[in-house]
Amino acid sequence: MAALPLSKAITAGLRKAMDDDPKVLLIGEDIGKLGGVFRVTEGLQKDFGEQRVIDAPLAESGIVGTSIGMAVRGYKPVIEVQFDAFIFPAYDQIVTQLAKLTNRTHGAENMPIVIRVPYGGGIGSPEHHSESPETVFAHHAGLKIISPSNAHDAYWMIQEAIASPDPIMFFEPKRRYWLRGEVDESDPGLDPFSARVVREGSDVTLVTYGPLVPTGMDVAAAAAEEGTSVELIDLRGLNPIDFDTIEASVRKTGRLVVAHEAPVFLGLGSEIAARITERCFYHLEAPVLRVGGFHTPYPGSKLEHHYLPDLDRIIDGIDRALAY
Amino acid sequence: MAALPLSKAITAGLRKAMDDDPKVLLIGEDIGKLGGVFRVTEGLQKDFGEQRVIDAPLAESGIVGTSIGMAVRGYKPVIEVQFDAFIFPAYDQIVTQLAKLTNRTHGAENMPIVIRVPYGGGIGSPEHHSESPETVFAHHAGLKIISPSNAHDAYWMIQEAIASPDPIMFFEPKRRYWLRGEVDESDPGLDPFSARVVREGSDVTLVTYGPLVPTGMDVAAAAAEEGTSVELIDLRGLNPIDFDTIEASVRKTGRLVVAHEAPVFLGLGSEIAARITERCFYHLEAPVLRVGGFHTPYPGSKLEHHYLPDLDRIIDGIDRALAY
Amino acid sequence: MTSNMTGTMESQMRSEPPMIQMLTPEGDRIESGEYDGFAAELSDDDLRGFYRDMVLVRRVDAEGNALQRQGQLGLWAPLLGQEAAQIGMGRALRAQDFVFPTYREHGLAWCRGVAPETLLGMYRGQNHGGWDPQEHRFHTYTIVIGSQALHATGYAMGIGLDGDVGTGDRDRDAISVACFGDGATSQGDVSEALTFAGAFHAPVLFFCQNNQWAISEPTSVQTPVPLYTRGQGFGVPGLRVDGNDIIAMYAVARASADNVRSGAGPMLLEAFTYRMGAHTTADDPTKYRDAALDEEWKAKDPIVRLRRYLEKHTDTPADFFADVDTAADELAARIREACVSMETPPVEEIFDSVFVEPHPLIEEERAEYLAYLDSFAESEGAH
Amino acid sequence: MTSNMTGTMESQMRSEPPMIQMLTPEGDRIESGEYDGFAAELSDDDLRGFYRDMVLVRRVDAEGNALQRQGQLGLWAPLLGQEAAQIGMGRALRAQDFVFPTYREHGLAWCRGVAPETLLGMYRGQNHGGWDPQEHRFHTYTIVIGSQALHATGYAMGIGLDGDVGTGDRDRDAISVACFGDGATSQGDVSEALTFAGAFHAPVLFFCQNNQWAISEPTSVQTPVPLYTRGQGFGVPGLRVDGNDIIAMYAVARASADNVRSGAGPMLLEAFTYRMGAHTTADDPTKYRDAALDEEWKAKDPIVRLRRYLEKHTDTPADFFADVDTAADELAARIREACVSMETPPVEEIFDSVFVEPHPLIEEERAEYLAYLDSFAESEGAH
Ligand SMILES: Cc1ncc(C[n+]2csc(CCOP(=O)(O)OP(=O)(O)O)c2C)c(N)n1
Ligand SMILES: Cc1ncc(C[n+]2csc(CCOP(=O)(O)OP(=O)(O)O)c2C)c(N)n1
Ligand SMILES: [Mg+2]
Ligand SMILES: [Mg+2]
Repeated sequence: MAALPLSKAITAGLRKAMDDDPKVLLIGEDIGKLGGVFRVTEGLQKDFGEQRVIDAPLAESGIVGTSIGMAVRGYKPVIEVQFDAFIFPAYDQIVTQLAKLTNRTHGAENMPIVIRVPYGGGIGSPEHHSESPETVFAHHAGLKIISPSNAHDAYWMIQEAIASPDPIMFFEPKRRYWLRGEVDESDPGLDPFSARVVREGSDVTLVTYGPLVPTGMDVAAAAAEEGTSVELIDLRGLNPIDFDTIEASVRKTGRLVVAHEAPVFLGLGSEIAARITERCFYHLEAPVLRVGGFHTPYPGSKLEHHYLPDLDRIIDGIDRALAY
Repeated sequence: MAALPLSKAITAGLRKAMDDDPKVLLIGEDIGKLGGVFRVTEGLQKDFGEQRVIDAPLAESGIVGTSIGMAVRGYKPVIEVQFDAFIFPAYDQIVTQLAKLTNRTHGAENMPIVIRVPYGGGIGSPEHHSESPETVFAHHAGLKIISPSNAHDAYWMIQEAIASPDPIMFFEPKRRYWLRGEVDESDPGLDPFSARVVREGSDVTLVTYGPLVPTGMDVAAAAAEEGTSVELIDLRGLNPIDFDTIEASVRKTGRLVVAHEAPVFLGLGSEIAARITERCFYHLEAPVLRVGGFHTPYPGSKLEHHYLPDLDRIIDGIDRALAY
Repeated sequence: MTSNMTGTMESQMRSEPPMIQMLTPEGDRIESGEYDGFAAELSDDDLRGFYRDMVLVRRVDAEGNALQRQGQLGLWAPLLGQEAAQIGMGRALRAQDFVFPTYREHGLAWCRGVAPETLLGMYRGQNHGGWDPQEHRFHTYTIVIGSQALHATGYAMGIGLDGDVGTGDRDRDAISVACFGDGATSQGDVSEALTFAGAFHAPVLFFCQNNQWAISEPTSVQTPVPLYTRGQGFGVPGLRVDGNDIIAMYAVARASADNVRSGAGPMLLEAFTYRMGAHTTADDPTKYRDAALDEEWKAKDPIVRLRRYLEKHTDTPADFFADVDTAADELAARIREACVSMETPPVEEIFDSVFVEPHPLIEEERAEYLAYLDSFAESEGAH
Repeated sequence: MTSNMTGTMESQMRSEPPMIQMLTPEGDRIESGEYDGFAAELSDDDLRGFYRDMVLVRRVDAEGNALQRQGQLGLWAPLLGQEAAQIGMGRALRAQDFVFPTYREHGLAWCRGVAPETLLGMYRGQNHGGWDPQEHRFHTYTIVIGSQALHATGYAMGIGLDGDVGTGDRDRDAISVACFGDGATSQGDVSEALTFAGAFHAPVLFFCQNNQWAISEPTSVQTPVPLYTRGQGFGVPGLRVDGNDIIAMYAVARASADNVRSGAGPMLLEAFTYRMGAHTTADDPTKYRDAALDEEWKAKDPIVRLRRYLEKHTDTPADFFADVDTAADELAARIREACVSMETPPVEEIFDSVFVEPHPLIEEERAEYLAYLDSFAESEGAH
């Protein structure tokens, strides 16, 4: 397949999943004729019909709740949430129902539902359109969470998410929707919960995911110029987190920086820091450092470049780690 | 005041706050004639009338959302959520509105709203009645979170929460509602966001809060018998967290165990571990260890004693920390 | 201006709303026009069957209360008073229908073949469910108020997608039933369920058991207008039935279910009934309601009413009633025995079936915790 | 059975719902019985004032679009086509009323005295609001669909608690206005707002601007029945008004507001209008809607309609229209200038007013981040 923008790789993945399994259907706001506000479902209603690409009433709890009912009936709904913060009206259905029905029924009931959430900032949007709410879902048991950072992963991971019998939240790095990349249709590569070592290095490990992976690549390149060898890890799976891959890296480098757009306070970085410190206590030359959003509401877009970790802030984190 | 059960100390605090400020009103399900399912508001409707102790329709989002509107009108609503997990239908109003309106209006609008949430397990309840959801609220900027562990604090902290111009979530350790304690009406003691060193010690610091503080006291006593000196800290403030007090303790003891009923994965312990490791990197003799709930749905009550950290599990955590 | 503007509303609020009743509290049949056809299909044996159902589930319920008092259950949510509403609905459904219950649907569970012991297990804290929803076409009990209304609606949308509605094939055409209480109507999720049902013309029957109370709150706390009207502004027409009248409940449920099954779209049935007992065993209704009201409703008891009818208007032999009571005693003994002999589930269950596919953190926690437990066994062994 | 069961509903769905209109698209007055009194109160000057309001906010709107295209705004949500609905409502309210808007209420903002520049600031990304809601008795724009309906209802409950309703004192009795769109009616929060409003008999006027679209979704995706009926099952009566007819909008809004103000309880007003432009500047309506439909509604343009009336039925001089256009040009120039000269707020604002009282973590992050920024300044200084 030619190089695709990340968003269109998801489109292709959705199309493939729908071709493969007639029980797969899409539901969300404006996903039909409009093709979604990010055009990720563009063309799919035309090809699969209104019964499989469903424009839903404007009610997120309703979308998730009815999807659960459709799953009970044997369907595999793939939900599009329009923007990150608009998932909150569905919070209750997600954490008290979707996440728990498999357990409540001792496995008699599967919940093969995927929730696609475009997340993160950097696109100059008004309030509620730039958040990174993955942490709060990761804390609840019963949801698996993944996030691709490139077109190839996007193509495969969406299909793997749909094929999974478990509920999967699929966080899409919206500001990378237009990032083109090769998609190898013949080989998915890693399973969706495995972290990928994007670039090997020896001085410090940098863990990130989703929208900051390209930034991380720039960081590693810039650091290399200054003589610092950064091992860059793309987390891919946010729950479960592939601690083994991080541990192996940190045993080698002795230093770890975690970067994400979500607030540092109780972000995924806190769990990674805590667990890797447990696992690598005698290998760490510095405390695990975190670079991320502030403990403030996401600011107006004129100020968002301050809020979002960028190359400089991540390099600063690396420098601080190296200073120990 | 004579020794009061923790729940009745809250009742007394609510009564005092209502006496002091006519703008304070209570709203929730079954809080009127019934006095709430835990009888925390018992007698208040009789004394303050139906306009100040309001039985609300069964809709948590509605309760929080209308409370926001009442706050805009100058009222100070104190919300009772019936049980921990029933806060999730209100999640959206809490995190996208309540938490953000002060910021959205550049401080022109205050949100002096208190949300009382009985939380935690150990009372033999069915599903949804035993959870500890504090983490997911702590991650969002704009909410302050406190949790008392004894009658004195309950009496004062609820009043301080109500007096605060900021939105406060007040997590009540429901299985300690019946725990009696002296209330000193003349002196609140520490401000509600400061942690308290409940018992001084030198070998290891144990940080906990809410329902596990009494357990922590037992742990410290049991450990003392075995010759281990535990410094017990009652967090009290869950957001902000009083890291200074923890840091001072850990600089002394060199070891830290954090215990909470909430799942370990991305629980408050993860943030405490990450931050204290940053602050005390050269003072820690062992990684910060965490004892808490599993990454599973809260189990049926016949199994909940396994899920809940108890004296043995916390001592096991301390032993592991000491083994480094 | 008020006339034009609020006219309909006011008349709706002022006049007694119409309630379909076919059996008086005294046990006499009254005509009900269009629904009489379904009542006429009921043989005396059918009615005796209903009587038996109601007596047995009431006994299950009494046993639930008793077992809770004895410390065998953590909690019990009594259905006392709602037997006719539930058995009437339950018996009106077909095998291919799918019911989404609350936590109080013991009568519907009975009709869908879920053993009472299984319900007890959940209230005992053995687990959070314990039956296979597909086997019984009866979903798990749902505790978070209103959630299940959306599940039922989604299921009905699935029926629609499958084309299993309005074909005219009575063994194929299916509906889902969304059960909820009067209090639940205030939840956004119930309104969203009405929205989706209306928008997708989904074959879902909304079944509101208005038992007058949501714990301590009378229905007037939730709404100033009758609940059967709730769906109108969503395109979901409603009816109010005497929920203590099993003939009306059955007939109107049959008629409504068939109507929905035929592809006419969603409907809302309000069963006007009364929670004769406490909300749950943790509740104390004397704090908030008048004994006089309880008495008033006692006179409308659904079981007494049907018994009166059977005694007055059929040739049911006296020992029929005695036999039912004996069966109830046997059932009670059986479930008591089953309950007290339930073994605490193995600790591993905490970690089981959180997901279908494995999750490394859960596996790690399982292994660690079991090792931790083993360490006690070992140290005990060492002594 | 269908007759009894679904009768009302069917007739409601089949017949054209009643819509109050007082000014035809051709600019002629038609009688409307009970609302004519309010229309009669309007002098020709008042109507010219309305005209002016509509033209000016339409120009603000055009400027918003243009500034977005020029990269001066991140986004703009046009109100094009909804001028009559908003100005009619806005001018019907009294100073003590309180409006809870969505993100498209530029006409209402205008009436409540919020400067258009302030709205632009928010869409430019300077901040998330930027005005004091109490000063204007106009809450912040709310983006999360439906949330504000609950705020408005709670505010109205507060009015009730204060006794500022139904006293007969027109300067004291207050209402709140809950603005939302057709799409928003599907949100649980809007239904919960109706629930609380009905249950507490709160003086809130629900103001649904049914502009036929929720981004790409026509209203039929949300509901099979007219939206003005939505509140009936909650005890909230409704009316549909021609939202492109400013006389009807004003008169019915006045009548409704006064009715709510008098203590008659909540009401729902559906303004039947049309979103003539894109949903926002990020939207492309050609993907989902017919140009023919746009044309149809263009013929019902609210401003053209009032202009025709003024020209046909009043002695409004021709230069009045020219003057208004000049005023619009001036306004446009002013806000363009204000917009492009807005300075990026200082970075400290990120950390400001998250809370009223300090929060140590935020203080720590502020200090660290400012020090970090300073380190660049220093190192740059060092070069
Ligand atoms: C979201 C949520 N909020 C609160 C509760 C606590 N609660 C359990 S039952 C109940 C009352 C329900 O009343 P109703 O819907 O009338 O059903 P009934 O119990 O009368 O059958 C409440 C408030 C809950 N289970 N879920
Ligand atoms: C909870 C939530 N979900 C989705 C969105 C994205 N969104 C913004 S406007 C809109 C359509 C709203 O339609 P309507 O209520 O008719 O108002 P209109 O835009 O037509 O004025 C949507 C889906 C949102 N802002 N909030
Ligand atoms: Mg009830
Ligand atoms: Mg609209």
